[in-house]
Amino acid sequence: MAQGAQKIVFRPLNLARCIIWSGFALLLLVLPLFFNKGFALTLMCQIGTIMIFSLSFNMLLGQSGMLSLGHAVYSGLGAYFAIHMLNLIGKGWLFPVSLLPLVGGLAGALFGVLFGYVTTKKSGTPFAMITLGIGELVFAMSLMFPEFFGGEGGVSSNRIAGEPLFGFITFGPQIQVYYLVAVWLFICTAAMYAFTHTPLGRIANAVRDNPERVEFIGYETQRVRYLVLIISGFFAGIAGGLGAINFEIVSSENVSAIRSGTVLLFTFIGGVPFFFGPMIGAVIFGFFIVVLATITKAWLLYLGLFFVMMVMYCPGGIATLIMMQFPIVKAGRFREIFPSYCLAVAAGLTLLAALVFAVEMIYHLSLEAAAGTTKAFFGYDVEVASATPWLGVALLSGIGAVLFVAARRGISTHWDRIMGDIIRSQTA
Amino acid sequence: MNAPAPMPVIAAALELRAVRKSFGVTEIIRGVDLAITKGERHAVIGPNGAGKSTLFNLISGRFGVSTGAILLNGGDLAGLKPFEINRKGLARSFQITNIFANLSVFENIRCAVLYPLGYKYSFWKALSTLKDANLRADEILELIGLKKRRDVKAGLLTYAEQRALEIGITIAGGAEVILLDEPTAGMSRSESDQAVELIRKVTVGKTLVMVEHDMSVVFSLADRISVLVYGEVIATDVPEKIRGNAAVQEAYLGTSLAEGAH
Amino acid sequence: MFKQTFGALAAGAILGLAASAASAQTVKIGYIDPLSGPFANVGEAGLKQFQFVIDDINARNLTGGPKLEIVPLDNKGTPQESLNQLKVAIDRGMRFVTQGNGSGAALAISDAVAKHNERNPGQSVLYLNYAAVDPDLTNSKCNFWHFRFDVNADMKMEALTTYLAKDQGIKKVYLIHQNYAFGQQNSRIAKELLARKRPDIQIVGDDLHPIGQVKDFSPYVAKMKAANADIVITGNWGNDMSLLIKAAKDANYNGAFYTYYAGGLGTPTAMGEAAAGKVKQITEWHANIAPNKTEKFANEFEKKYKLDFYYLRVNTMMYMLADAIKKEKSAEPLKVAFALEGMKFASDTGEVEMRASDHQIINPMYISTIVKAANKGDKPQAGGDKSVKYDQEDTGLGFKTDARIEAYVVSQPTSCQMKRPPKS
Amino acid sequence: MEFFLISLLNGVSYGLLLFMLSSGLTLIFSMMGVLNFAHASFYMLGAYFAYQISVKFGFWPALLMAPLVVGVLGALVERFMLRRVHKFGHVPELLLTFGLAYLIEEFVHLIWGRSSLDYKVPTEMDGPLFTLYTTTFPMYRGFMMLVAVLMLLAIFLVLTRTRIGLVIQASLTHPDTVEALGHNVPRVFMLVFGGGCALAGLAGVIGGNAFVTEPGMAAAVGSIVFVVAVVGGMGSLAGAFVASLLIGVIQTFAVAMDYSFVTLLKSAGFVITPDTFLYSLWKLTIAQTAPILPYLFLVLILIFRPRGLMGTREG
Repeated sequence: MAQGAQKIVFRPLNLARCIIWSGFALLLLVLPLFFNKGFALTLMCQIGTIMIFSLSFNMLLGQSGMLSLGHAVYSGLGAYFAIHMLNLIGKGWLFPVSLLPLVGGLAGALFGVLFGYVTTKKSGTPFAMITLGIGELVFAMSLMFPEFFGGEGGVSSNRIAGEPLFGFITFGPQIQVYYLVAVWLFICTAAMYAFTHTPLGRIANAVRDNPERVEFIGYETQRVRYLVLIISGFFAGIAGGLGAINFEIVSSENVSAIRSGTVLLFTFIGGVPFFFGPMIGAVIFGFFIVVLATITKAWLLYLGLFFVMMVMYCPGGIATLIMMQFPIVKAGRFREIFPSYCLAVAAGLTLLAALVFAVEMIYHLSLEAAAGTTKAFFGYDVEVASATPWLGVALLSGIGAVLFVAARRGISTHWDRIMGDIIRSQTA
Repeated sequence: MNAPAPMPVIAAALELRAVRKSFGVTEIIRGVDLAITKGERHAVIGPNGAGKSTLFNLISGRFGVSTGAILLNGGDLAGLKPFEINRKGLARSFQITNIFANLSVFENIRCAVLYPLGYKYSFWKALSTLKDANLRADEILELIGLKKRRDVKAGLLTYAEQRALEIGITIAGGAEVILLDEPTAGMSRSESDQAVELIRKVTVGKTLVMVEHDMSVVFSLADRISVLVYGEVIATDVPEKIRGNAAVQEAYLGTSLAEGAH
Repeated sequence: MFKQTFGALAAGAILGLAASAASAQTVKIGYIDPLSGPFANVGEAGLKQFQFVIDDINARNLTGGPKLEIVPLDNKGTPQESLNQLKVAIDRGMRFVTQGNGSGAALAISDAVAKHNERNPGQSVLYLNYAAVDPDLTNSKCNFWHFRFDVNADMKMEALTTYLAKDQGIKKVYLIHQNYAFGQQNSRIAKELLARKRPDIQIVGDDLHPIGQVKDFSPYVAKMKAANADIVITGNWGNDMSLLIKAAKDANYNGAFYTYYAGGLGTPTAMGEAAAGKVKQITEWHANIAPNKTEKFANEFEKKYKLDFYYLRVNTMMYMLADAIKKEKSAEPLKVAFALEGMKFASDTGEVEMRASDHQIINPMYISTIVKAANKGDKPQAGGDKSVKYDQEDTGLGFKTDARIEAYVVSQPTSCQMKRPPKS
Repeated sequence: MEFFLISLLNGVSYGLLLFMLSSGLTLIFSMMGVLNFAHASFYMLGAYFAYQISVKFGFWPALLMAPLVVGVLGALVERFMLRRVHKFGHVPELLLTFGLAYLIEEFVHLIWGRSSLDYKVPTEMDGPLFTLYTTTFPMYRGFMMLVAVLMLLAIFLVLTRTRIGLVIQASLTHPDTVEALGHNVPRVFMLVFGGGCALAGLAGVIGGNAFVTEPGMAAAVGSIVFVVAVVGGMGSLAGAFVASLLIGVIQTFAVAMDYSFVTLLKSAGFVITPDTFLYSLWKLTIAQTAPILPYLFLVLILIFRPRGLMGTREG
């Protein structure tokens, strides 16, 4: 599935790498200064846990070519074990709350060992279908055994338990939970990145590209997939554990097929072929679900459209979109193509505006007809029933279409010329 | 240079005893007996559909034999999976290029050396610190002449370069017995001459079994030749004898061998 | 199941926008219920009922000063999402939140509100539950900051079994529930109460099926017929309710169905004629009770929103809240909570009491059967029961009262030991 | 005896219903290898279009026109969306249908609103077909079984007896050679996808009033449809038919079996008390697990016989 530019190698290797990682650490440290509102912090913690979860998911899809349609099973079960452990800590067990995600991780790995043995017997579509089946079974079971799964209300707990860390950190206030998530996010991201540079990690890529050939260089492909699944289950369990601390409740929703579908969708939007793709996906998840969901009831429609457009026009996700520009920037020719990009963005925005107007007005007509036919649009009321706004929409989409055609032609000509020069310079 | 080597007395590196293989009703391999001594370069030729690739698939464990036995250095390979056979020291290449398209050329080779060097499924060692593996991989790259294409994605190589990489991956593991399935298929004259030199260079001291159509490649490389027709070996001998063998001419070459099939 | 991928997905709030300070004169109430995804229709109907009764309260200035305002917060039907919305409400300075759809979300909110108030004493928040009926909320998991304005499931079963006990014709009862905490609890309490009140009644079936997984209920109906059960008791809701009734009609099973949610939004439409004369429900109100003091209110509501009025308990709740604010002359949750505790209020169906020991409302209930109504929508129809004036969702079927059960019969002892904050 | 006969009848009719729901998916999944997650959404569209048409023209015209409309919609989706993504491989195809699935649901929310529709069984088919002992068997359910069997025959005949059928079967495994023989393979795939969606639409028209027509109806059917297609076996219509009958009958009889470990051990003399470890697992009866048995079949089949009951390849 991954295609595109030549293998990107940073020169010199370690300087670029440590800049990136220290920058990442700095960002995590400084973020709460900008977003310190109660809910914003919770959301950032949620995005952090989803980053770990998506990275563990992409360890299967992006690194080893295994599409799992039931990955929430590992993070959900990890979360259940973690929250039960939290309750035990509350009853006096000596275990630091800060290491709770580890309990989730071990539980995730344990179920990786259990289910993995069955699922990794097959690969490709059969593997996807088995994980779908197991996902449905675990979800149905989660409602049937209230002792462990806590029934519909789920299992709740109090994260202020046991000895405070270093004497003063009780994880009561949200800011402390944020830094716990940040630390675990950094550790897990580093660990998963390092994994891609180990023999097993690289052979997993080989299994992704050509499972048959791997059999002939001494590796048993099922064993490779099995080990990768266990490790991925471990990190998914850690994400589950962190989620349990952040929300102090774990319910059957954590193991639902909806969760598995979410991580698949946003990892794909973020970009499967690149390691950091899922992290972009998690941030976009935050934007779509948070900001958009409160502005409009039709956020699901926008998300659907956005996703379908991504699948059709940019299957490599946003990460690939960014990394494709890399050779051009390296060749110093970005200035040439930049105006066409601006044109494309302008076209996109006008089309989007036309779409938003149309959808909001239709939504207003169908759902809120009772509350009169005027709709507030960023401050001024629009008379939905009359024709003028609809004419405006048609006009906007017309302009947008024209801009789009122009931008498309501009980009393709520039792109071919620059890439042509680059390829020629290489093979000379 | 390739004077007919006398039959050494030591055990055969690879031995096939009355091997038969049928898919459903049709029998493809009808009783093949073959013994290839250590260090020998053996070519298997025959018209299309004679069962050459099926023979390779049987030896490398991709299919199981219907009856008969295949022995590697005396050990029976019955029921073993391809990776188990590979670990016993047998490596094979593929007629249709079968490489890791999204990994760089260097990584393709390094993947092939990891298991033999004992790194197996380790996820705690960093690849950059594995001095022996990286050195070995660079050696192989030098050997197959892809040094300057080290960091290019394997999928972006030219056809001939990919065929060279295919051979590189096969020999990288250091297997004693090498199976090459039509290594020069689809190559131009100059490219195939280059490939022959490469094969000669990389199989020094190793046992080579090769399926090949290009007679010039066969005669410049093989110590002995087996001719497979309709699932049966009709002749196994040194190149000169094969060249003169009436049955081979009639069943396989059609025209007399003297004019050569360039 | 993939289709609801985002229908039931995570948080909804402006990231980091400044919270509008709780202006003295308006009391904001956070409405945390599903407004998108599979249960959106139920959530939206509830929101409109709050809007309508709040307009009435503000118009008549029943709070003696501050205006009330309902603020919609979409929780997409999941417990985790409800917690996110609760944090949004707290960020925006709301001191009251209300929720009703799903015991999972209710338990999550009740627990989170208690923890929030404990960790930030000055900014306590009050949770008013108008529809989640899990008994734990006012027993093992009760807390001072949660008030429930809907009779809980065990008390509904108490009322139901008291009514059934009087009918000697019933000898065999069949139970069928969805296999989750509420269903299991309901089945347990039904067997317990029936054994106590009518030991001669035989439980001939006790089925539990996964929620939303059953497409065809005919095997269950075949079991009912094989056991020749006189009546069926079920706590099912939504599709699991409608498909069960359709299967019963198809297989010509004529026993009565005693349910909690037959009148739920969309269910009458989905069941159609199959339900006539067979399906009964237990609720605190329905359109054809006599005397019906809410008739005018319900008609105005239906005219404005083209939706059946359903939640009388929302009216009772908001009027009681307004009374508490007026009595205490302040909208401080602590004061309002103490005012609500033990409050007796003259609701449209008679006196109700917010029991002090566990903050559980005690109010009279009605058992009613869905029958062919006098008119379909607003046009009279032939063969309808003249006493049933209003139909449900223009289906031509309306509810007819079988019995009214007084408040004292409904109440059950509670095991709740509540920690109360200091009064000042 | 009556209970056994009725259960068998219910089982067979539910099995045929499952086949009707999944036949379109089986056609697409086995013929094009496309995992169509939007199949249930086309089923929903079939029901909604049928409601809209039947309000004006009545049930029978709707039975004809709704599947055609859904089929055309499916062909358009293949032509302008799926074909573009085909070259990126199977995963993007799957994801496209995944995104499409809830685009359609949101579209339905937009046009028909969020609550259920009053789409009723036509009055002439509302009564019982026959009565077996005391249980009546609804006429509409008989009609459903008839349509399912007709669907099987129709697809079978089209695929094996007509030229277009042979072209379809050939182009599944060797698209290039078929194209080399002068057949427009892309159009064949468009026909297959459109046909599959039309079948889903037809299932919607009939299933819509039997079940409840509301925006969530797609999700309710979404996963069971896959189970039938996979258990039946990729590339095999007969397999899907047998699988749906098997699942239907086994699930119906499982509902009748109120046995659990507890009852089992009790008959063997051991008494399990509610406080033994994992009690809720032991008291779980077969009846309670009946509705999720299909997923258990899915997992078992994929492990021990990935080709499926009568499949020809592993997908």
